Amino acid sequence: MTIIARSVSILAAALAGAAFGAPAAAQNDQFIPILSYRTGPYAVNGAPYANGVVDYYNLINERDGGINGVRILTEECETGYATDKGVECYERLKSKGPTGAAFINPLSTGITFALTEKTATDKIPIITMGYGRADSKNGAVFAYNFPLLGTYWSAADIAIQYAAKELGGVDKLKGRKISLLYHDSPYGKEPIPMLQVLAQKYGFEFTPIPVTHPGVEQKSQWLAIRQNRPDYVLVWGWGVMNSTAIKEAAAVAYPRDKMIGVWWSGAEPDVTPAGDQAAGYKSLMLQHGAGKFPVHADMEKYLYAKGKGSTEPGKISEILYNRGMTNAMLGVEAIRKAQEKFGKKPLTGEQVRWGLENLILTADRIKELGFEGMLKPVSISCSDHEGARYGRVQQWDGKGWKVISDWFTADESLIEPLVADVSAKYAAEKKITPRDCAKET
Amino acid sequence: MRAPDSNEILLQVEDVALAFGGVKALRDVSFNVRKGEIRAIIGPNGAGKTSMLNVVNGFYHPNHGVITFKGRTRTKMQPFEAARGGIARTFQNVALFKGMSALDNIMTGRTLKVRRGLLWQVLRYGPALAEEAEHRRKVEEIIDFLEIETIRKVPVGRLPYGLQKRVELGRALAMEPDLLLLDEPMAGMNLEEKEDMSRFIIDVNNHYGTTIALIEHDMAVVMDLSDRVAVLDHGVKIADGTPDEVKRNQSVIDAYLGVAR
Amino acid sequence: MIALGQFLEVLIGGLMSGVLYSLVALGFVLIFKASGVFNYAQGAMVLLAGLALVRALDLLVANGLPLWVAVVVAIGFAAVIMAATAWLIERFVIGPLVNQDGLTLFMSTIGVTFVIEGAAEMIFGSDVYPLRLFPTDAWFLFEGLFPGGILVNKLDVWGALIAGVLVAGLAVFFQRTKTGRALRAVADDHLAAHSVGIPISWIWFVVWLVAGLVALVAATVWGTKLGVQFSITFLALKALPVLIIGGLTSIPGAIVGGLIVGAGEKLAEVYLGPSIGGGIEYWFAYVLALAVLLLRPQGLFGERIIERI
Amino acid sequence: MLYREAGQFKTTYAEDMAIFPIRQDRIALAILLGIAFIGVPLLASFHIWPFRTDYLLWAILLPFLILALAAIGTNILVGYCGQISLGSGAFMAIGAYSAYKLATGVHIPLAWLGFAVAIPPLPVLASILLGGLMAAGAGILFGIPSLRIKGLYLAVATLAAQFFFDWAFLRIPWFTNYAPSGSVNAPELNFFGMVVRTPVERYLLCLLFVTVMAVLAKNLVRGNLGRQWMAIRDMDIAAELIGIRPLYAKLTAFAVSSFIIGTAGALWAFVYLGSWEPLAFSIDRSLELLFMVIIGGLGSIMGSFIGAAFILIVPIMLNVVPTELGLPLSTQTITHLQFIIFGSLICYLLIKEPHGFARLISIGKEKLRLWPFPY
Repeated sequence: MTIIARSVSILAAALAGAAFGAPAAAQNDQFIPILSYRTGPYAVNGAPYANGVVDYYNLINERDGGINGVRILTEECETGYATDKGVECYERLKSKGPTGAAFINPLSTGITFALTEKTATDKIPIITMGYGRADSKNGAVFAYNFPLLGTYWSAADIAIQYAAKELGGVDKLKGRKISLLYHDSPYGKEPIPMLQVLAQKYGFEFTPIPVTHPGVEQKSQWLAIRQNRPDYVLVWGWGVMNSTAIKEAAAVAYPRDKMIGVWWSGAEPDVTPAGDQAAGYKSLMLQHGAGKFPVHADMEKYLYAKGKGSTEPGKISEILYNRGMTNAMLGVEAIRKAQEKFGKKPLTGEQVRWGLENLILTADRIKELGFEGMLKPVSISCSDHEGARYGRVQQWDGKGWKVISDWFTADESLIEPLVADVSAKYAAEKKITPRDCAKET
Repeated sequence: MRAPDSNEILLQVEDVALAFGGVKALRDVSFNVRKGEIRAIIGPNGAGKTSMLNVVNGFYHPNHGVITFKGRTRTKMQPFEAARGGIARTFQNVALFKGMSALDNIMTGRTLKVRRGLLWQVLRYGPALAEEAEHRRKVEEIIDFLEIETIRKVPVGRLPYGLQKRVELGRALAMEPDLLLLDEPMAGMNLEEKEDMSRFIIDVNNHYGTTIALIEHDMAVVMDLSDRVAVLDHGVKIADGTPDEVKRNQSVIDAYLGVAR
Repeated sequence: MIALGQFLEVLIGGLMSGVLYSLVALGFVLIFKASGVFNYAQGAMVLLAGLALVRALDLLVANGLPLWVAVVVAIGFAAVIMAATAWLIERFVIGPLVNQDGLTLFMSTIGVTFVIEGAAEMIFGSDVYPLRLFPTDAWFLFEGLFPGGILVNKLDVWGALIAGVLVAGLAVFFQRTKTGRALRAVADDHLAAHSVGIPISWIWFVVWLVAGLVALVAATVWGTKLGVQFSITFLALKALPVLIIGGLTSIPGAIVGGLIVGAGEKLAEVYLGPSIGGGIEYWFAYVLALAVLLLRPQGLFGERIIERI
Repeated sequence: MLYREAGQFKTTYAEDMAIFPIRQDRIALAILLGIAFIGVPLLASFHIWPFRTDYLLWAILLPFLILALAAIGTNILVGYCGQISLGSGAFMAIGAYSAYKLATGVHIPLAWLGFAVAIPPLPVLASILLGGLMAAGAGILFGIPSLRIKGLYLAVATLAAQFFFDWAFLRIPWFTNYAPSGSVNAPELNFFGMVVRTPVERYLLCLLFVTVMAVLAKNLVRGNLGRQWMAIRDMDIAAELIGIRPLYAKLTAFAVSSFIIGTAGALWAFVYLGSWEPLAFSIDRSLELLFMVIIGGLGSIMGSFIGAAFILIVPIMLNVVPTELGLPLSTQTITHLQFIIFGSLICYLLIKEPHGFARLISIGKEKLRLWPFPY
């Protein structure tokens, strides 16, 4: 009986806490939940990203005293990259703070799919920078989804453009073999329809090769690749799958410079475990790469000099850290934009949504923010929730990432019909009447 | 109700042999059980008695030989088919269902009599409930008969050995069998318990008219109880007849005294 | 000729990677044989051993020790960690649970898995730590005979060699040493062993220790293959069909099971996979195990299960 | 002195065969049902403590109810019939995907026969129940090996079902209506014209399902079939010798268990997740369900509820408490601690009471019955 009694009392206390425990001194703060994964199979990639996000919010508070004086209040929730835990985190955090969550950033395509309907009902924008569902670019149907800076369809198109350039023109793609080695989950499957469209248009032979979560065993996939000898292998992996892919490629002597990873397969933890074998490996860049930019100076000055940083000072120039920071910055700027309309106070998710949809970051503004060189101008609108679709290609030389290409822009004319088609299906399924973007201001 | 003189053969075992690997447990054993009698099979440890019962109710399949039960001959069958044919049994080391109460254990014996299927049982309403209550009534009769009313809701694992044996007998009786096989029903009991058990066995035979075949290695106990006795030793039948005949049989005496042959 | 070369390549690669599963499966078999515990925590133990090893190694190398000294000391350190783990598990989980049924014991090892995963990552970190104890490049055999040759990964060969040495070592341990013979006695009958005066808690500690050391050996190979990181724990699920096919109580069975699973799933994936959507090696080993069990419910080399009444 | 059955006499066997023969238990149950069916929805509709936000409904009660249902299903197979299964997650998935296919319309082109099987989209309720039936069918199929394979060997054999169906729903695009991402969306929850949308409505829907199915399951396990299952569990050979056919007993256990689990799976997908991928029904889910029935109590319907609550809530609690108390721990540390404490707690419970919470409660009740006298 004692066990039960004890369990029950602890349980009651905890649930009560979760249900209505809003931190006391929060009445003038803007609450932003952080869904992260610092444990489990994907912690290796999840942790640096989360550090970037956390540090940037802290920087805004430390340096600027908040967004126009409204301090940012955050709470982190560990999802372990598991969809059900992500949903629980979202429910736990969505109504905290005086106005509820400003936006949510699930950092998992699976969680994004699970939350898409809920966030629309709760009127909380869901920012999926460089991931999420590609069709949600269409803001007329997906009013609350913001796949900022590039969807997987943009990524697929850019990767093929790069391959074409290396070969000497799109006409050279004809008859080539391009394989996609992908994480067998919504994340990894997203690019497939786009690649099928591209394969048809350019006449290359496209082979998707699934790798089962978490991707520690890829021998048969790579033996098949060795026998099939594709001209390129696109890698859509996450976590341990990336480094394993590179090692197996080395083992079967597949040239690493014929591998092109998506931007989630091109960070330091993806190549370092493979050591020298990773040299030559290429990946897309979600605009930014590794390295320090003006904003990092502020980071060091306001956080790391005071011992308030969340990681080792040497790691703040890493790719995923930078991506976390960029992601946080876009959210902060959306809040700032929304404050122009709704006042300098904590805002609701619905208000922040307006800010996101009307967010325009010019080159000048990006420079002011200290992100010059990391980011090209962004312009979000009702019909375009992506905001920008640029990418470059970088290559690992054994010690660091080197940018090896010029900017590419994803081909709107190919992506748009696919977006229209798939999002229309979703609208029909969910009985959503698309907004008329011409009438939105 | 008892009809010991009936000459109708209920069970006929002919030339049954059984071997495990090289070990021959039964060698061409034949005997019969008449309807309504109490038949004992005795023999020292390792004589093949339990193997014989296992063959009769289908748990072991004999290497050769024929078994005729209620006029139907068969060589191979599954234990539940034997049960359906009307053979019930108890076990040497008490094979009760440890996680269930005495009542539930005996209720399992009614399984073959249950007519309402899964969908009725799910609803547990109307005819299904009536049927369940009817089985319960039958089982309560048996509980009364065996004088175990006070322990009916106790998990059998907590009961003393003697009572467990009684519950096991109850479970077998709940099947309303034509032939009841008892595997050392008095093993491990003290004198008082043995007397109780003997009384129940005779009462079952008298009251329900059930034919009983029991095995024991303790000769004294069965002599008063049974109508006819067969003696097994090293898998061979060495004697068969009334208790008095068997008692006087020289090879039986030798077997029990352990004379080397 | 090309087709034959490719077939041989897949077959050899499969057999080799099967042996790597066997390394993990061996730990399962040891513990099951001696204590009837189906140890789900074996994967987590590989992670723990690997983390202890690689973190100690990095630290020692960073402090300027020569590599071979560092390796020896780090392996010693990891062995001590595994011994401590074995003691804790015996003292606080398996000891108190003696005589419980297999399911309860199995579930308790899942509890142990959680504890080991949490503690290992908390103490040693949750990053990925590269380990390079063995070469990971490949040989290309018979290049004159088959175009491109037959690829054989050097790490796989090392893994196979180590597995061979390990099995031989375990055989000697079980046959020739006093403790080993005591272990066999316990495996046959807990009570009997107890009555001849072997302290059962000591025996079980030794079993878990040996399983821990096997995990350490597996960690050197798998850590080199993947980098030491959390995903190593998923190996437990890859090892299950291996030991089911081999039989839960047979050490050679674990090796043979590994060979069958490895070759089977790789051949199925490469030759069957493309026609039905790929990724079938995910379940192929399990369906194979199911088929084997239907024919032999105790696995290929397991002890026969005898039913009595 | 409150908990006494003295003076409560049963005059018929039917009365003695009631689910709760003791009056105090019936009163407690009535109060509990009152709270669940009336109290919670009322409080939640007016956003009264502790339902100020949806959290308790959405993230605790809803998953609790559905997982408790799945745990009941698992308990029938593992706890009552003694067949260890690690494939419960797969049967949830079968329920979910079958319901999805039926609710969106089934189209099987049989090209070589020159025609196609087409079933128009079915109503949601029919889809969910038929989803359960499909799971029952699969359960029977994967239950057949249990006639030969026993114990932990069977557990690993059921993993074949787990991994096979994980793969099938991931790889065969037909199941997901060719959704490019492989993630599918639940249809509108329309029950005879009433559309279930809000958390309270979803909660009530699940509560209704769980209550009805728990009662029906209880009926089964205390009837003849339940006794057959337990007989097989406790001693299969003896069971066979008294006329229980292992084939029938085991396969009905697999079927009933899978039906309940499949229905729970369909609810999990339709009512709780709304949008899902096969990972929602992975091996982790199977292990979670097994934990629920073992911690709750094998062979106890009530234990399934307690176990579900424990396994679902304790990790969340361990995660929430440090933050709410304002402890200066990083998310990482909290999660690692959560693993360590949860794992230790499971081991502790297994050692202290291997028969789970249900046994603790029945011991407690017995003591209460005798209170204040110790004997």
